[in-house]
Amino acid sequence: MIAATTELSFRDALRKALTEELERDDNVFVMGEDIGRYQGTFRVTEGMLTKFGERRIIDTPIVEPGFTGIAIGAAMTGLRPIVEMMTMSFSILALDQIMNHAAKIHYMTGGQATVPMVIRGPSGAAKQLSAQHSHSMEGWYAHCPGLKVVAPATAADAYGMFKASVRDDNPVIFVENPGVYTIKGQVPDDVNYLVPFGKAAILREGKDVSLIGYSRMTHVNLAAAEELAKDGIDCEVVDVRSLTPLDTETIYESVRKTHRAVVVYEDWKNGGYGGEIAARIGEDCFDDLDAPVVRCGGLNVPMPYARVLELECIPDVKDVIEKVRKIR
Amino acid sequence: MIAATTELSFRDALRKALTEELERDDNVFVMGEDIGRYQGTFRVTEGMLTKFGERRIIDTPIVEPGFTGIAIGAAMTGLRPIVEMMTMSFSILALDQIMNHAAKIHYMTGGQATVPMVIRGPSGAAKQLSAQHSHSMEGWYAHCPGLKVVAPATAADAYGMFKASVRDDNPVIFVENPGVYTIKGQVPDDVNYLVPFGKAAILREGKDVSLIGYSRMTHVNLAAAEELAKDGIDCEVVDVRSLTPLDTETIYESVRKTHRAVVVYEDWKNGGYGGEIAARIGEDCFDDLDAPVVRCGGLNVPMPYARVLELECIPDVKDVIEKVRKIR
Amino acid sequence: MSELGPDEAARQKRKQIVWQLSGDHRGINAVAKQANIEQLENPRDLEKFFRDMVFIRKFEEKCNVAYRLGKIGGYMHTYIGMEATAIGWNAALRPNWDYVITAYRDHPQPLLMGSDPIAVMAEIMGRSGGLSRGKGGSMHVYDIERGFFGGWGIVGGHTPLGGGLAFAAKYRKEDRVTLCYLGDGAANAGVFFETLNMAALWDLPVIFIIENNEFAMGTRLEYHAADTELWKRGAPFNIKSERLDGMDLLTVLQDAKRIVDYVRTEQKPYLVEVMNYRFSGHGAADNDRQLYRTKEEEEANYKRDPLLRLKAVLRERNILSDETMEAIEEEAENRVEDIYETADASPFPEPHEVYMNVYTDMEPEVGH
Amino acid sequence: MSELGPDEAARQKRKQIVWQLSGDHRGINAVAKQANIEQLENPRDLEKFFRDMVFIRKFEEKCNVAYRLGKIGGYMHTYIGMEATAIGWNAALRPNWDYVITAYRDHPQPLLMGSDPIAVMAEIMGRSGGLSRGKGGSMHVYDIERGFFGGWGIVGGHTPLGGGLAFAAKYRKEDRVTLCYLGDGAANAGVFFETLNMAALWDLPVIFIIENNEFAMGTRLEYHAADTELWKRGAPFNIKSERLDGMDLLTVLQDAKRIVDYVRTEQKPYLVEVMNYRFSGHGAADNDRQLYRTKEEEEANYKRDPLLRLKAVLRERNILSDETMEAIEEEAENRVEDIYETADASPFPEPHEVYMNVYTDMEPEVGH
Ligand SMILES: Cc1ncc(C[n+]2csc(CCOP(=O)(O)OP(=O)(O)O)c2C)c(N)n1
Ligand SMILES: Cc1ncc(C[n+]2csc(CCOP(=O)(O)OP(=O)(O)O)c2C)c(N)n1
Ligand SMILES: [Mg+2]
Ligand SMILES: [Mg+2]
Repeated sequence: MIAATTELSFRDALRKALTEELERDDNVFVMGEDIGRYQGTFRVTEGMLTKFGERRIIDTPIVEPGFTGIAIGAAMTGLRPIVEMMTMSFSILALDQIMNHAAKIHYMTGGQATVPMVIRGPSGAAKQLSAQHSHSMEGWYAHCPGLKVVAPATAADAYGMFKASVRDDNPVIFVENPGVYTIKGQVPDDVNYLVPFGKAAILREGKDVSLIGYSRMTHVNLAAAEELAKDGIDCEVVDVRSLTPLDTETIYESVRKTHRAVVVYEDWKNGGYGGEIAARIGEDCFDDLDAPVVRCGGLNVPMPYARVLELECIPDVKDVIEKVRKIR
Repeated sequence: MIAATTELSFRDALRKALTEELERDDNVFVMGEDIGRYQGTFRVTEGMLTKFGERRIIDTPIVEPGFTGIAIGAAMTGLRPIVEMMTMSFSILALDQIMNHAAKIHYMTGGQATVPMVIRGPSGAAKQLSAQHSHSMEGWYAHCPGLKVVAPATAADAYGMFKASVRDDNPVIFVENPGVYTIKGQVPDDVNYLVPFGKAAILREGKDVSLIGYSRMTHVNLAAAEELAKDGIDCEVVDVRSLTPLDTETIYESVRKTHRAVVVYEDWKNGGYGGEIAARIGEDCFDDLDAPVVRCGGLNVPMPYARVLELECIPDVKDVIEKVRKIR
Repeated sequence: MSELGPDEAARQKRKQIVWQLSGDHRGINAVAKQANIEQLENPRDLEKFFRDMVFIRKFEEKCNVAYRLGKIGGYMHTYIGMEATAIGWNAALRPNWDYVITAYRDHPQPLLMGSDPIAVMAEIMGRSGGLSRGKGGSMHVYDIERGFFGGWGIVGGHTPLGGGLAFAAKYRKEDRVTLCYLGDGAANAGVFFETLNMAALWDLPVIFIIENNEFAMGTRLEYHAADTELWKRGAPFNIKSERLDGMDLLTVLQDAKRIVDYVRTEQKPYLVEVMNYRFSGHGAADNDRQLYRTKEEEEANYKRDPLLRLKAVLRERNILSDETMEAIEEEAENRVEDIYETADASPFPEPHEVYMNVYTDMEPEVGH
Repeated sequence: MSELGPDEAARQKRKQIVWQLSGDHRGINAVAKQANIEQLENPRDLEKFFRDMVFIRKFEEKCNVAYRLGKIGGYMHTYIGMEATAIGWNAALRPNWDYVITAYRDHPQPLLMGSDPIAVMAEIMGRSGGLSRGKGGSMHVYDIERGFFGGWGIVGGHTPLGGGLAFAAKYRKEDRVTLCYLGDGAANAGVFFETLNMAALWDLPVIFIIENNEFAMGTRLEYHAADTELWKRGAPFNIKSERLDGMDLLTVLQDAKRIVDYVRTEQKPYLVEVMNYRFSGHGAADNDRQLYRTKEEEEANYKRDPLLRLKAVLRERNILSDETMEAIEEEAENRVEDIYETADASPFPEPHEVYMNVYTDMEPEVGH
């Protein structure tokens, strides 16, 4: 039986999931800067303060280390905080709390304590926000044991993975590229629709090259595949969806079929998580590869302000196509 | 003409470089926790307060974000601060200052300002310091444009690369694994001995497998090569020395000769910088490889306290040998 | 037990205190008296200050227009309504000697410090002739040569840098003073407190100017600060601290001079909370001011407009006639128009510039 | 202009203030009087407290010995000399209800809160029967069920967690009180100030106990704090704050009860600076105490020993005879010996345990 669906934007799907999880469990609350009265900078929490009140929707001072730590402390007692980072770039200030505390508590306590919390917010470039506001942080979080990291590309996944994040007993980093908020899709009408972590999705089947990405880059990959199809190059688009746990099986299966892979990510190419994915494919699919695994990543420069330079930095359809042509 | 040399430990070589650079240039000063009166937790700054006084050797409160920021501000005016992180694990608190400020200032100012500073300290596991004190941070710093990252393995390199770091006009992260401090080597008697960045060193020539690492893992690789030689496997040991800039040429040359590579690093295997190196080799040496590039990294877990568990986490000679045997 | 969230009564009380104090046009500190024009070294300076204020106002208004036209992108924050603060404090500095650092609301500083206004506008518009070659934008304007150290986007993140500038001056035994501006929202940031402690511990010649404009983006003061008297934040570190007026230029000039001189001579840090109000939204992208303040409140504050106030003084004292003032305003408008046109006619950066200035001596890998 | 580094005169002055205050055995706050034994609900409790203090002292001394034998590794910090503080404050709590969190100097808390001392010792020795299964070690002891939330290694990093515990109690409308201990060094950390602001803004029922033992590792108070009266750090946030004695158990008991009751009833945060002194080195690996303090200073402080002081009271009031006290000490020593032997006989973790507890529901990749 196929559940009924409704068309929603990524943002609206996320807000719906947030609202329903708040309704479902009184232990869930939301904390962040300007999320209440101001309705959230990217409007994800719009209307929530009126609906849930000040106890559950908490406007904070601009102190990422402090309020993240408060959320972690609360989570250790069994509450289930959702922390909004106005942008993930600001989570850099809270890294000590996130990686030295949240990520390790279950381990350091020998399993006594859990930290069931979600940290979410826009990650990556928006538009001309310059060097200090445009970070992709997911690679770093995926590097840190104890965190789960998810980066959905579609409205349905935003909905189902956000719910799964809230219900997870581990700290989850929920990554939203600013470019995906307005992308629409069909979302199941099911308050218990959960998209499990660790399952990559094949959004387009193909036999020639695997295009592997997550979040907004999945859409870039789909568009590139469209273009390449016109030239008879048949790409498979793998949406990684969750970086931790990483579904290498689905990725490998795709590569074993196409024998060629391009890993696409917006983060700085050098040292980004796409390198990890490429290294794994290189190691585990060595005999299946007909060409080197290539990567298409962001330029290794701080994000510049001028639009013409900013656009240089972020991988786009043209860049992906160029990479595909290198190996095909 | 070969310069005369003296045998020194890594620590003493570093201290000598530090002392000489302080003597050479009044713009150089050192800042950090317990570096003065207490002589430094790892004793690198021993004796310096007496020698240079409070103006140049500055004991700070335990506020990594704050004093790192002060150093950055001072560097913008042309001073050349050396910041000691008592351990690099604590630099996580200062990440916003390091990556959002120091690393980007030259870029954001369009080249107006430079940040000639060095951040140095022990990175990686010492002995049973547990989860919050045992981080390898270099992969993250190497990921961030605007920083240079060096991780020498020998006393001579400690000496020459530290001097080069102090004289560099960019922020340099100088990585010292606690395990290398006592390792001895010949150090040139030359106050202007500079080891340029971006040149990997071949510490042992071999034809069968390239063992690629940096800092303490270079010594593990050398020991593994020794062992493997007994079984007729001839390993080449590549000491990467600087992660940014990365000398891919020397690495590739080695791989083109041996056709096999193992990348060894202490950091968490997943998402560590070794993945980047492996991905690059996979991409650029595809046709030269007779076997997959394998990695030997730290276990993907927070560092446990019990020695028996801690030893499980850190790659050792046995682990490297095992990896070599997989591909040879 | 009360509900979570600030206790409503306490909040109302906090709010009243703020309002009462910041509603006072005469300056709030115990020390500064109602400013007396005779005390100014040269009353003709007032004409210059008036010209500056008008120029900044017009410049910022033009930025807002340009933003709406899509000529400026990203986040852009204007200083409208707060001009007396920057002008008064800048007047107390030694040009090309003292240091200034602030957050992203940074247009007025370089204009006052003598930077080429075309290069400022070009930066805001992302042109290669901008002060930061188009790489910084509105939030990241710098003019290092003139002592203006930006222009920063991380709330509170620049405050230790300000401490560092003062540290450098002291290290070199130069008698430079550093002004480090920050917002009321930034005054909660941990790194700011760390910096205050070190500034006092090491006697750094820096003045922290908390510009209390009553809002941190959409969050009112009383929702983000447990005690809304922010000048108290210097207290635990034994730093001289005052709450000052930021709307009346004459008062600001006097306070600034007194404090800058003190810091230069005594080589100690100082903290001031300057009460002003931001007339515009938080940034150009903030269209929903009614979410966090009422029209009535805005109207009431427009009456505190530092420009209106300065005009009244100039008029009362017969320094400038209404006609002259109007002429000056028109002149400024034309000048800003010219600046804008010139900046707009200037080129964008070339694509390859994206790789420049990452390092001083090498370029990163080219391509994706 | 003075040289960089704290001005010597100011430093001397700061030093005197500290010394004078912390040298005062009678407690420093204006409120607490010289403790009066009659005011204690049950003087026989004193015997129990004496047993606790002796036990902690012996336990910590044994840890030092075990460290030197190589039976304990890493960083280990004992509480010797500071016992009256933890005992007095713990006595004011509701067992298995209130929350406690502290830094790495964390052995006494679980012992006082009812944890199995063998499991505490086993943790410190890295055994699988340790409270944290040998994964935490001395710095990371936890007994979550009993309300003891550790045991943290990042200086200052646990203070927002303490705020979070109080937040949770308030969110759930439970009248739990949270004690959040931190050191004088930690009291400079930015995140601590951020936490104070939110604790006051949201009326969180948490008591921040700054244990001013005069040193942050090898750095004396006057080299790290611009104002050495750390109780003032609550002032900018309108938090009730006091400087208290931490050496005289009777005083501590009274202050603690008063303040814990206040916080439970009023649901407001509180800050106290408790003056004590660490007799041992910073940690077991710190052998060079003479780098930062003199033998004379140590000797003078040994006279403030909370244990000596408590003994004197027990003797004067005829509660316990010298013989009984000696017997109790011997008993404690034997008990600690047993605990140590039992812990030492217990197994180390199995290698595969390295992968356990990274996540609640999955294991990371196996192997290098
Ligand atoms: C660390 C950090 N968190 C959040 C933001 C987003 N942000 C930018 S400005 C601002 C408000 C700051 O208010 P205030 O310090 O009072 O300065 P004002 O804008 O009033 O001049 C916020 C929340 C940021 N830039 N940096
Ligand atoms: C962020 C951070 N920086 C440095 C250290 C190293 N360190 C551990 S304890 C300590 C001194 C802390 O002193 P204090 O807060 O007074 O506590 P005490 O040891 O006196 O109980 C230092 C510098 C650390 N653990 N964390
Ligand atoms: Mg403000
Ligand atoms: Mg201390």
